[in-house]
Amino acid sequence: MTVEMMIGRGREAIDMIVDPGSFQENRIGESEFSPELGPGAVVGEAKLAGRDIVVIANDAEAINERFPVVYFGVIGMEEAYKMAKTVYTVMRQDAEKAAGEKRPLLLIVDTPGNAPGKIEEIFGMNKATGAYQLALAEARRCGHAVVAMVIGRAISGAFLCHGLQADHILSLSPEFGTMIHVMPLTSISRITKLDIERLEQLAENNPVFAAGPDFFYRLGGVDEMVTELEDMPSAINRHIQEIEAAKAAGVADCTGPMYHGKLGEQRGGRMHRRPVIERMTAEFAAVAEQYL
Amino acid sequence: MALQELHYTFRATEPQPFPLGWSHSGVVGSGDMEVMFERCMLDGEIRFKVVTPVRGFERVWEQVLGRFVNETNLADVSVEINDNNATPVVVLMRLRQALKEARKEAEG
Amino acid sequence: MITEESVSWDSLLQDTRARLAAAAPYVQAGKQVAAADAVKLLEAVLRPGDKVNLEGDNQKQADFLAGCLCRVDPAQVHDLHMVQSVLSLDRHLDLFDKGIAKKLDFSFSGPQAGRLAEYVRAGKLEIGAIHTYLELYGRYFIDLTPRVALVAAYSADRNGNLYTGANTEDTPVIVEATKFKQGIVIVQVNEIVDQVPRVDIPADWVDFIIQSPQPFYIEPLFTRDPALITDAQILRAMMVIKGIYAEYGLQRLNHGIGFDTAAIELLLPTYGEELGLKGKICSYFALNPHPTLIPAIESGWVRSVCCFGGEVGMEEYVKARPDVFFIGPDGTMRSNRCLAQTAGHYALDIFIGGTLQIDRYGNSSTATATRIAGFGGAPNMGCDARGRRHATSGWLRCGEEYGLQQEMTGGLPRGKRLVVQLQETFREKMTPGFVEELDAVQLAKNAGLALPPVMIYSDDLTHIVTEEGIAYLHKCADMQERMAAIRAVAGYTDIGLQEDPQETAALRKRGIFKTAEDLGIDPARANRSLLAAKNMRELVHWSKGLYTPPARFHNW
Amino acid sequence: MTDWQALQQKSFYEATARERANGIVDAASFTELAGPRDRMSSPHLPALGEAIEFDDGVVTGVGRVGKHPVFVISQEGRFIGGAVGEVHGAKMVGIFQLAQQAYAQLAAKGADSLAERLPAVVISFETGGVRLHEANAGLLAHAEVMDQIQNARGKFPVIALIGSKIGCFGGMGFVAAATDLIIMSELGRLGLTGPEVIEQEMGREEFNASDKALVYRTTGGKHKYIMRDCNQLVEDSIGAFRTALASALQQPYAEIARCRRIGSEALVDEQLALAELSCEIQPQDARDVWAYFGNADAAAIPEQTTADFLRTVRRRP
Repeated sequence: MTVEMMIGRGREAIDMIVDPGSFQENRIGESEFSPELGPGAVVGEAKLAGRDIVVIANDAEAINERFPVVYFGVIGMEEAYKMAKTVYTVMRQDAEKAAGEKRPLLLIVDTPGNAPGKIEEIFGMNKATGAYQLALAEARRCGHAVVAMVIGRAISGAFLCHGLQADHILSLSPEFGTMIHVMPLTSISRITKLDIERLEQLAENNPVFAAGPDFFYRLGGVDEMVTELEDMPSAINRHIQEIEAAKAAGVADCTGPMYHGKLGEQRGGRMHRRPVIERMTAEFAAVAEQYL
Repeated sequence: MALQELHYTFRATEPQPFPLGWSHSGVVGSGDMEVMFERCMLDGEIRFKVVTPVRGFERVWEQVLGRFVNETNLADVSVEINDNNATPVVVLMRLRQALKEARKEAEG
Repeated sequence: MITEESVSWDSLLQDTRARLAAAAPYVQAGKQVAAADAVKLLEAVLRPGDKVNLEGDNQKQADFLAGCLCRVDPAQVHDLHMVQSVLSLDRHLDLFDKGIAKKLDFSFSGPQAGRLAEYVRAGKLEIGAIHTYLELYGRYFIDLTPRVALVAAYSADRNGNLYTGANTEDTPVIVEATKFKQGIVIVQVNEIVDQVPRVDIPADWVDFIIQSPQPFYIEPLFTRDPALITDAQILRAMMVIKGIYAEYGLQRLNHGIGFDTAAIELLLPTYGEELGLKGKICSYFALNPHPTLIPAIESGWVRSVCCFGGEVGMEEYVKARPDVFFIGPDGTMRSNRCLAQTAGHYALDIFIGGTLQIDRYGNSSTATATRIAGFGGAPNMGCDARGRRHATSGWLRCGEEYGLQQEMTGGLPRGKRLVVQLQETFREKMTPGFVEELDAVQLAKNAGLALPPVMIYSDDLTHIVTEEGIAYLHKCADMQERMAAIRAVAGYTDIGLQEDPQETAALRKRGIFKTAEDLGIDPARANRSLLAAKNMRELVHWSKGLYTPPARFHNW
Repeated sequence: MTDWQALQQKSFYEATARERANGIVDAASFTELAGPRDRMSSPHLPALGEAIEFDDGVVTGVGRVGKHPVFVISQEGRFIGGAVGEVHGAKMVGIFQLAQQAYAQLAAKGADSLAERLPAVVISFETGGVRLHEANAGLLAHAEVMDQIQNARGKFPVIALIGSKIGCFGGMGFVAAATDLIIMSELGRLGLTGPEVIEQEMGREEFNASDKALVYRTTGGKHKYIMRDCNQLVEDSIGAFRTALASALQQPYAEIARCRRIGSEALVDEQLALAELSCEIQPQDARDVWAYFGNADAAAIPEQTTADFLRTVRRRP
């Protein structure tokens, strides 16, 4: 078993996963992106087990010269819109294809956050991350298989943006230094003024606040943990097939965030979500006539 | 430090019913609280449940709630309070306001 | 035996001349010294052990000069004795950290209170005394006369005439005390102009002027955002207006700083109006330009306001209301803290303010065991002015009610200043507002102070207002009764829980303790809808756009 | 509950979540779902010693605006900053699911009746995003809400109201961006990264978080209106928000959907062009952008009344 930290190695991860030499950066079918645009986002087409896919990844080494807070894998405005544009491009090009024929989207996740800058706020960074999520949700709902593979950092809003809208989410296991969290426990301790040891102790039984892929697994936020780097291609391929099969079966919310909500309950991590929704449904049923 | 639950029971001298089946008011902001009144048969008693992050003020709660019962004579009602560091003055104020609102709603 | 030669009657002047000569290389045209030479200038004119006044109160700060003083060579300049109103900047304490200064006589240290206590404990700093403003100014002319004063002004002309404008504050008293005892006056100014708008300090009282790289800092200390006023504060404010202001017909007031008094100000045009009190109360103030007073001023309540200092953002408003504020021939306000404090001491009928702790006897303090906060000016107003000889109706009435009047003056008529403390029985995190013993007592022990720092003594205090009601303490016949009245308003604190209900009932019958209900106030009405302005923006609207709040309060 | 007429006059900024929920729909039409009596408070906060609220900081329910059933989410900023935890998030998701059900039922009755009675989801935001005490669950709930917004597209409108004390930040900032129509008051704030974090990243010289005027210029209602990141700017009263909501719901769905800023390739192209423009202008301050769009006296804009502002402002073309 090879245990190597993959943080900051998004480009290498692409090569490890896709068929050798198949990745064509900045090209999606007949569309092409300028290499200057959003360098922190690596997009392009590739083959996985011989099949055409589209890859969206982070480049931790790229520095976006035009936006000083965008470096080390941060998703800035250009990066997020480039990612969104990639998704729309795939959807447009595959619009006429049957569900199983549409190209899968592979999100390779290693990002520490969304760009926290002044210009970003003035121009509305919230739209950029929102745009990408809507695009992914649409692609997922219109039949593309969307798989996220967390190889390094999947932090807070950036993970929401790049990862959590996928049909299925895979993560390298914690030995690889994989980080999934909103905030490290030390920061949570500082902000909530709760003792760190107490928090660690509580986290053993309750995964809702602690940092790490294991906790997200228990909450249904990660479908499967991949324990060997070499297993990534086959695991991703297997999930693509599962997703396509599930979609073909036509069951609503059989993948994606709503499915992950159910998974969280099955794994004993999110026990309160369903009872809340059911209670609301029952209460509305009692008064629905007045409104409909 | 987990949240603390406190329970108190009082019996009013001249029992008065709560004017509504139930009522809720307030917001659990910092230094504030919410309260829920629910009418139920308690054999002339009034019961309070207080959920609070603050420790060491059990006696103060008892005094404050006792005073509210004394001035209102409420009975056969269960009262639940979610507290977030409300001072006694705020507690009394919120309880009185809640009762006043309930009376107004009962009349209107 | 004294010979003619051995007597020198101008040694101070000689010494000053020597120091000025040492500074000569840094002086450019007129009295100007470049900012870059400021540290060298200070090294030239300062001697170890000097009494140095570094201007800075709770509002304006000679912050550039304070920074320069921190950079002098401690081998050359050390053991200074700082005499200054307020310790509020980090650099004020850095001086002691570096050994540049050793001793401190001051008045207020709000933001630095914790660090100050630490330094005293560590032996880095020796406190002479903690004063009230007037007391400290007084000592500038007796035994704490500065050898060198470092002050701040808005502008200077090339001769050194100073314009200190709305924020004149302590400058005149410092400069006069220093210069008339042959001391040296160094001024940082925001700009050097051909002609100052008005001469606040004449040029021949000034030795050096330095144009500072940044304008001097002013703290918008008296700005209170109405959005933060709570229902409990509104309830207390209603009780004050009805149970004290209306009861005594109080026309001449000082409001201590805080949200309680801001609430009172914002209730005048609503609740006060409803009670028909306009013209009958609150016509004259000794008060900083409180933004929360704008609605009352605009509604015609206020005839005159004498200010201790300026307030950031209120300049244009104040300028446009010359009937109300004290405006110079140039059209801008001048504050003079010494005169305003004198006015506050002698010419007011009431002081009202908040505090941190009141003990079971009625002494109050804002110090805690680990914070040496000091007083500022409040005690000059929060006391009975024993030298007062003019009568006003509220003052007379309070004297008539005074329980010890017969005993002390044989029944000869004498009035009494109302000194009112607004107190929450519990503050945030359930910290009690009433205690067995003031933390100040422990602090005095810890810091080796001769006196516990008491803000207002029990014998000056006439009323306490809490959400429980009002205690009219001055009516009490003796200390036992006073303590019972304090227990009655102390709510659920340990002091309050010692209350004897029968005793309280008796006090209530005699009008020594009144609840909101006794005053005819419905506590359910105590909510934010009563405020004449609910946020900063509404204050700006009331001011017709003349008030421009500082950026940190500009929440729209 | 305070009477509805009085609520209409009340400041939206000062109002509680429950007051807003009741006041933005027709009089006496609001039914709370999973209300306080259900005691669906957070199961996670007690162990952490953090106060709980029966409704977990969000009022959810259904009301009517004209003939339209309106599904309401109203967040309470006073309770842990309106932050989203497991229950709070589930309540938001529940509202979307009920709206979907209502849509399906009405659609089954035929197209005419559907247009007339088209349901809507209205979110009165007051939140900083994820609740740290249950951060992971809160984050996952955000993803569900985003998915639900996408799922509503082409069916019924999702409308954002922003004018409360906390504003709308963090993950909820992009939830708001993803809605069809955004109504704000000048006191509302919308963004992704909170001012303190920007200060921490960029330094105090570049962005002073305690400068509220700067914070408002960067994220406030007027700025968002100029940028077309908010569609309507209204006075700070519940009544003003309700009136704007009611008139929006009188529009055909297609008209409301035209108010979106993201959610299609064409809109992403438009936003990308705007990101390029940001490089060209290199604004030091939002005022530079206002001036660029033709507001000569940019400095005066914050002081204008909403009415004056709306009369004179030049928005992004």
